[in-house]
Amino acid sequence: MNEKYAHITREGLWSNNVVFAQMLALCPTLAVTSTATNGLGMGLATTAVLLLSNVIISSVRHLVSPEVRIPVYIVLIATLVTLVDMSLNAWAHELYKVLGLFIALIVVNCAILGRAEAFASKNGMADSALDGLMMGLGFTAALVVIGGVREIFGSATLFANAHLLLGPAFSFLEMTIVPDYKGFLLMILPPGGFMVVGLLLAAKRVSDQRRAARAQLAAAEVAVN
Amino acid sequence: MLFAVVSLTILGTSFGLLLGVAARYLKVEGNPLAAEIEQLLPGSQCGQCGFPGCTGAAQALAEGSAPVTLCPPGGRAVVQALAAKLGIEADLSGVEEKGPMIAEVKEEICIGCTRCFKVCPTDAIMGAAQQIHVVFREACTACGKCEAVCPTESIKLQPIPVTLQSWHWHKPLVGESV
Amino acid sequence: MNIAHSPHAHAPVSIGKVMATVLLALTPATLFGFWLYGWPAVNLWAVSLIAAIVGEAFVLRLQNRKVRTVIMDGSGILTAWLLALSLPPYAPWWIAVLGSLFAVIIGKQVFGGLGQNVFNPAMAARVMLLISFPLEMTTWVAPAQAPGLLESLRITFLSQPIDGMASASLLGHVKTEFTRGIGLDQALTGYYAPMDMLWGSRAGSLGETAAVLLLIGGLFLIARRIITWHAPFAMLLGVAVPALLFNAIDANHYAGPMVHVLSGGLMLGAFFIITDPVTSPNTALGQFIFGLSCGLLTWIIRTWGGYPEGVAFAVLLMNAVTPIIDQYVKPRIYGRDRKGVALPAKKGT
Amino acid sequence: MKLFDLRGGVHPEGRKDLSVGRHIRVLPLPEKLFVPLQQHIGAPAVPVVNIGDHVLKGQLIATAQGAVSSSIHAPTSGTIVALGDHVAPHPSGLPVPTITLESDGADKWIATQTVDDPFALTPEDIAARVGAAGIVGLGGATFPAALKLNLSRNSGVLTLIINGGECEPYLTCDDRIMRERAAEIIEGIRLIALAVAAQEVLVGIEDNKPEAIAAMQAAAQGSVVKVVTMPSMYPMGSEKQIIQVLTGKEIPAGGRPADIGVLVHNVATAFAVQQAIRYGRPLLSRIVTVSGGAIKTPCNVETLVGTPVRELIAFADGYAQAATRLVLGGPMMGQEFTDTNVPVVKGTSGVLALTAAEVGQAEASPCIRCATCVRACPVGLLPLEMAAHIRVSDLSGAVDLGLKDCIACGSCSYVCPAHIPLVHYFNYAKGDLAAQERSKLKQEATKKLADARNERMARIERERAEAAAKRKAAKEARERAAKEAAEKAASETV
Amino acid sequence: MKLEELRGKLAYQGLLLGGVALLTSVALAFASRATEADIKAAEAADLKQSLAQVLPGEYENDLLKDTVTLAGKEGDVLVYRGRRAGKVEAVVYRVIGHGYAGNIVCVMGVSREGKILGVRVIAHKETPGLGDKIEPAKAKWIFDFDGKYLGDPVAEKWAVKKDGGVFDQFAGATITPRGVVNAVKGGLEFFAGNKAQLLDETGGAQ
Amino acid sequence: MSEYLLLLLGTALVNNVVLVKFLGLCPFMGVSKKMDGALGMGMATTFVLTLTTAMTWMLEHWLLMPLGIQYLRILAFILTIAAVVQFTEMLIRKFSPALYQVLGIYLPLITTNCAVLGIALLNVQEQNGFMHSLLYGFGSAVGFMLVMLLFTGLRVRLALAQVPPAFSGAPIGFITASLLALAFMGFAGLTAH
Ligand SMILES: Cc1cc2nc3c(=O)[nH]c(=O)nc-3n(C[C@H](O)[C@H](O)[C@H](O)COP(=O)(O)O)c2cc1C
Ligand SMILES: Cc1cc2nc3c(=O)[nH]c(=O)nc-3n(C[C@H](O)[C@H](O)[C@H](O)COP(=O)(O)O)c2cc1C
Ligand SMILES: Cc1cc2nc3c(=O)[nH]c(=O)nc-3n(C[C@H](O)[C@H](O)[C@H](O)COP(=O)(O)O)c2cc1C
Ligand SMILES: Cc1cc2nc3c(=O)[nH]c(=O)nc-3n(C[C@H](O)[C@H](O)[C@H](O)CO)c2cc1C
Ligand code: SF4
Ligand code: SF4
Ligand code: SF4
Ligand code: SF4
Ligand code: FES
Repeated sequence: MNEKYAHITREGLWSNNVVFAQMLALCPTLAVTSTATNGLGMGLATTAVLLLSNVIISSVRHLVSPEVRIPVYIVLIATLVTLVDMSLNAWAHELYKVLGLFIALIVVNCAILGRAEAFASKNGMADSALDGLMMGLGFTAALVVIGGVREIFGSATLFANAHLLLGPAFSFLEMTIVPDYKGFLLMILPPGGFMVVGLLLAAKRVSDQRRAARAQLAAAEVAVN
Repeated sequence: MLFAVVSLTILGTSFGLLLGVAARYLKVEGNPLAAEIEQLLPGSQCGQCGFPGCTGAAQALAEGSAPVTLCPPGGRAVVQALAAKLGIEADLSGVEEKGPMIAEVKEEICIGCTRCFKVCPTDAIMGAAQQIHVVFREACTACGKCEAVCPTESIKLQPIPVTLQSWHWHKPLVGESV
Repeated sequence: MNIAHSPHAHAPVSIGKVMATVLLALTPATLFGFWLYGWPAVNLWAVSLIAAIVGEAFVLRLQNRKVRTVIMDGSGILTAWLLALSLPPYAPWWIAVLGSLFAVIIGKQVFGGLGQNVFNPAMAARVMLLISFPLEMTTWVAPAQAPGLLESLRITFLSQPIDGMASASLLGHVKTEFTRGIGLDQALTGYYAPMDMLWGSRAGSLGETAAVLLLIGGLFLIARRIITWHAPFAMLLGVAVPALLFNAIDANHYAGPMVHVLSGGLMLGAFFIITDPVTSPNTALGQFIFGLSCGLLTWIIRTWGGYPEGVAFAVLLMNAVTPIIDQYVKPRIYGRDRKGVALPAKKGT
Repeated sequence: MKLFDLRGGVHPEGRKDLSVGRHIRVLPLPEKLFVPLQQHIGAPAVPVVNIGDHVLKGQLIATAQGAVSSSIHAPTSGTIVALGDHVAPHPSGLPVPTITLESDGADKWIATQTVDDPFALTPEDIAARVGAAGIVGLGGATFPAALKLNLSRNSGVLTLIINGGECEPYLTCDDRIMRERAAEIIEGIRLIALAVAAQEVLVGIEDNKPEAIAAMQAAAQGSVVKVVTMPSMYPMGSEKQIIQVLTGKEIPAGGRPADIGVLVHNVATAFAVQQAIRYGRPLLSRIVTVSGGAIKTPCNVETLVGTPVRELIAFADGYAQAATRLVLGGPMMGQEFTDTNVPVVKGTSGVLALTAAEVGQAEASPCIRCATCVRACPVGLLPLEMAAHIRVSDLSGAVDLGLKDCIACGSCSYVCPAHIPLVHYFNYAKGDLAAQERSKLKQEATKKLADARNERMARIERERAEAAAKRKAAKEARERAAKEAAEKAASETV
Repeated sequence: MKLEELRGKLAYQGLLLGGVALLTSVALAFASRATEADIKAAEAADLKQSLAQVLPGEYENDLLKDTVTLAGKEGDVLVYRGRRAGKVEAVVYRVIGHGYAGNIVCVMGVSREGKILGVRVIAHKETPGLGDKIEPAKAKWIFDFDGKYLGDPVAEKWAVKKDGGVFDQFAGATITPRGVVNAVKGGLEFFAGNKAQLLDETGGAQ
Repeated sequence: MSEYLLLLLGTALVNNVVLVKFLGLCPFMGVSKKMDGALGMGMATTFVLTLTTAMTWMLEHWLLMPLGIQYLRILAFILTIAAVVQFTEMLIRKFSPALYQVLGIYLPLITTNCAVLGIALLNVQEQNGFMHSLLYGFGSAVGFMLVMLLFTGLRVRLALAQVPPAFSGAPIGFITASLLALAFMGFAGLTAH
């Protein structure tokens, strides 16, 4: 059982990561990651929707007939998104202004419907919940990393404005790395977004390959001994 | 509040009905893909793919539950044809072209047991009980079934020798060497 | 046995020789730039080249590829050279370093190196610099104020301000004046002297000003069959024709063809940039279309766009179209019609 | 005469001056001749002699087999000492079936049939005699000449083109034969024209052979044969290209010259035809250019088919310096060989020993898409694209780009600044496609066999089932009958 | 009937989707009720905050409620008014300048004497690193306007230095500041032209 | 007229949906491997996007706004889009198998193409009129198709290139997209004058 949970966790966070492995949800991934803070906010909002939608869908999966499966899921997801949208608008207005349209667009985040189809409609509630959470956290991590890289190289800060967007509790995150940095605009502009994702993807691939090679080496050693 | 509930319910109900109707009346029958795929397979029904013959393999391919690299006798050509049909990119790295092979009988030790004769899916083996068997080059697909059943190991797969007719230029080796 | 395939003879050509010829063709305009802008220009050029070589060697080493052969083919050097020629001559050293590294690494090596890239590395780097550092990339100097060697080191390596030397490039100046509601007539006075433009005595990028020398270099390349006339000619046409047309309609708003052809990076672009074999189409007709579109886009961006100059953008945009041009513009195959259908078998003449 | 443009093409360094100045000399009779059974396009010939047989010069030793084939004659008189494998002039280096003939030194002709007025022969007769003489195209393709004559006669020929282009560098055998045997060639041409009822006869010669042009013009004086000077450019001599330049017409893709009413033959072929018709001499020898920077005395040699190449090299006084590469044919389309025992065959136009500088080989670097190859291709292909597709094993992509229209002339490889072995890619792809085609055919055949077997199995099964059912039915019937009979009997007894 | 059979029925599908829609819309309706007030408040706070930047100090009234709309050069202008002791002490409104890459939207606060209390750019498309020095977060330039009025400097000096005025331009970027200066100058002229209405002193014409 | 032209140009080039607005990236990265696919996806998207902008405009202005239930917007819009897409798919599949061959497999992907919902929502946000909305939708779709085709051409060429293993496939795809976005920045300000 534990192994299964570990597997779901590993899938969500790394090996089947929404952005770096499945290559889904690319729009928010690129659009809101000019800073790590934005990425974090977007990631958490998406995680909330992903978690809830997985739970709800896995609990109603037996009732739904195949013909209207997709519309029903979409309606459910849209409701959740609207809820998040309203809550952010009411209680995290600054963040809401920054993320803007992309909160509403969580509805069409292919990853959410994808998880609903691929996982929640086939698995039990607990598993689905964990899957939603891990996929969401994997997504959040990806956004934070992308945002962080863009922010560090773009303006030499990290989690700038976290207190404004996420609340004063998050101000500990804020960092200024180089005090009077000229700014490297490319990173903050659209081309920089694409480029950072491309470079990170390559980095992940190299790391996966290294790990596989090491595993192989280890296996070979075991075989020898 | 009331408006909201009523209008959205109506919207939902009508779309649901519409889709239900559509699904029922606009249904398209059958999956012709499996049949098309079967056309591409070698058809020797040898079972090396792990499916009960090419039909099973085609079914699995059409469902997407088998890789396009499943058929060893087909070699690269079949992999590419399948990949093109299914619109996917084939990873050819794992497909090793063994080079053409053929079964050959060592006449000295063939005891004419007819076991190979019975298993050959393409009737490539000639002979009768208690007689030495021979293999037709043109018909043998190198499936190896005969090799597996032969009690005296007298039937073996051998590479087909290269002739002037079958020789061709190898692929040029270019690029900086590491 | 390893039998060699025919042909057993080869024309006396190699990639290294091709690149060396282009470098040779660029030399007069480069030397002129050095003379015009003085030591800072030399510094910038040298820094660009060194950064490109070091950067390329580094990524090659990372991939365990042969460093020497690749560096010696000269393409990386040519890229850096062209980039240097398109930079403001007094730009600080880090602009050159960043640009060169971007060009050879992101523009070229991540695609697999020479011949594999789809965008012009030098222009990709130039655009990257322009949008990232607009201030440094639009600070021009008036020619003939060449500072001494020591001062040049201050300019290039300490990014010291260049008081009293700042000047606007022609296109930048015109754009600024337009936004103030000043017409072309007035804007051009004192800025546009045809003879100066021709010889290159004006504010601009390091190697773009000497129209005549660039033209000579280009013709030399055409004569040596490194490039063909199609793309350069078409590009000049693509700029000159709309310029002529609109100038005739409203002379106070639209500059004439001579102003356009002689200003900005057009000459350099037409003969040395859009002719980059790697990123341009591979048939004569394709190259003509490519050049014409580059010219048109350049004129459009200069005239209606937000940037004073558009050569680099036009080149990148058309680089993106190149695969499609290549797919649809192919030579007719012997014995087939344009669509690839076999010609009918018929006798008689 | 107005010439039409050749598309593409290249100007390789000619180097014809090496050998062109010397008269054709006849090679002394070799001791042993190795005559391969396949010296032509099509099926190999079948030997009609046995080991130990003594044969005369010109005697048939192997006969044509099947529709496309050509017969082979003894190049000299002597004894057949072996019927077996010998190294072949083929890039595979594989041994091929060869008749080995030990010369008796007498060089004694078999009785030949001379014809006093060859122009009185019928076209059919001429073609038959050409076929009997084992003449194949000497321009390189080695297609059986009689077949070409018959095909062309049947489809009607407007223009006969005689190919004196000799565009390959180094080679001067056609040049020399035109200078020295122009009259015979013109007669041969007229015979070919007669055999196919040609309306127009053009001899195309590149402008780098002024003496040959003069000699041919002089010989052609007063006949229908027109000698045309063409610009020197490679591959001017290729059939498709010479037709394009001389007539402005193009052979439809996948077609033959006959489709547009043209027949092309090489000048040496015309000479061979004349010899065969007038003197009844089969094709036993040909002129071979021995040249290259590594050869001491480059020259043209009249050589018997089957002569090992090493004798030719020795005849040209051997090597002046180390040869990096030995080539049969011209440098553009010829093939490398390493074993100097390979015999001269009907299609061998040259034996070259090239120095490293002449070969100019260098390691391939990546393609810079300079399109030099595109400009060089006489067919209008995109060599760089085809090679790129083949490199990633997308052969069908290369076919879509026109791989099958490539004439393998090598112009593209020659000019490529990146030294990419483009033609090598193309020939690999063509070979691989042919192999795929073969295996597909085999697959189809085996599919039929498998189906047949399955059907048979099913039938046997069915028959067995039917038989079982029948047996059962019969048994039941029997039982029923018995029962009925018993009942009847019972009732009767009641 | 079993669920399996039911699921195949047409009506079931329609009703299912309808039912889900019904449930969710109920949920949303409640959620909307719950958040409506907070959203309004957040938006109002947002606006207030931006007004406060150009209207330092305390005003007795709710600025958002005391507005007047007047015709300006670029269409209607919505003006918020701040009062002390019933008198309009300051007004805030929006002006638009033409920058390098498009419009620059500013808000400016003006005291009843016609002095600038503050100017802020709220939306622009200028080049980051070049034209964006008009944002207070990037440079102090925008504060140069504080306390200025028509007369200090004199009308012809209301321009960037390059054009003979008193305001700094940025190195390599003249167009942006020129646009802002022109807009602010226009705003002051608007104030001068509509002073009576703005200050609510049109003799009780309300 | 020229205003509409500028609008089209602006939405297709200057503020390109994919490269500037960051909408519709998943199909942009996923589908653009073959020219036919890109064309099919582009056409299908153009069809759906134009149709749904019209429908959502009507929904917003004739239902949600009058009834004051704008908070149901996301729900209503996405439902409409999903239904339109699925219905179109079934219809094409039934009545024009040939067209289905070309467009069919891409249609389901469009529901989750955020460009469709994104444009509909942007139209509301920017309070565009009907004609304006329609052009906005159409122009965006054209822009989508344009960059999709360009990008596909580039990727087809990259498939033949010797890209280092660490970068082959998706990473080089992103870097190419990055340079394409860089090129598109040249259009900035084109409609401002
Ligand atoms: C090949 C080349 C391409 C260039 N492309 C651009 C461009 O796209 N945008 C730009 O603003 N400047 C570009 N520049 C720089 C301009 O040409 C030039 O320096 C300046 O903008 C106008 O200078 P001028 O007034 O002296 O003509 C380029 C320079 C070169 C050499
Ligand atoms: C690239 C290429 C070059 C050729 N060059 C010559 C040549 O120079 N002279 C020649 O007679 N045939 C040449 N040929 C062969 C001709 O295409 C053609 O086969 C020949 O002229 C027909 O005459 P034949 O049947 O008498 O050999 C060449 C073929 C190719 C593909
Ligand atoms: C990429 C780029 C971005 C620019 N952005 C701005 C800008 O945001 N604001 C501005 O006023 N000028 C901008 N400019 C224009 C020039 O820098 C400026 O108009 C011109 O050089 C005149 O300024 P000067 O009179 O200070 O030299 C930009 C130019 C370029 C090439
Ligand atoms: C005629 C010619 C023009 C070239 N122009 C450029 C150029 O504009 N930019 C560049 O980076 N490299 C240029 N190169 C060099 C080379 O092609 C370039 O580095 C490749 O794009 C890298 O793959 C040129 C080379 C030649 C032969
Ligand atoms: S391995 Fe290939 S040939 Fe054999 S049964 Fe499977 S699919 Fe058919
Ligand atoms: S390997 Fe054996 S069983 Fe298989 S086809 Fe050949 S002969 Fe028949
Ligand atoms: S000649 Fe060579 S380098 Fe040039 S395009 Fe052709 S293959 Fe590429
Ligand atoms: S070898 Fe083929 S592709 Fe190359 S030039 Fe000759 S015909 Fe063209
Ligand atoms: S997130 Fe926008 S299309 Fe997938």
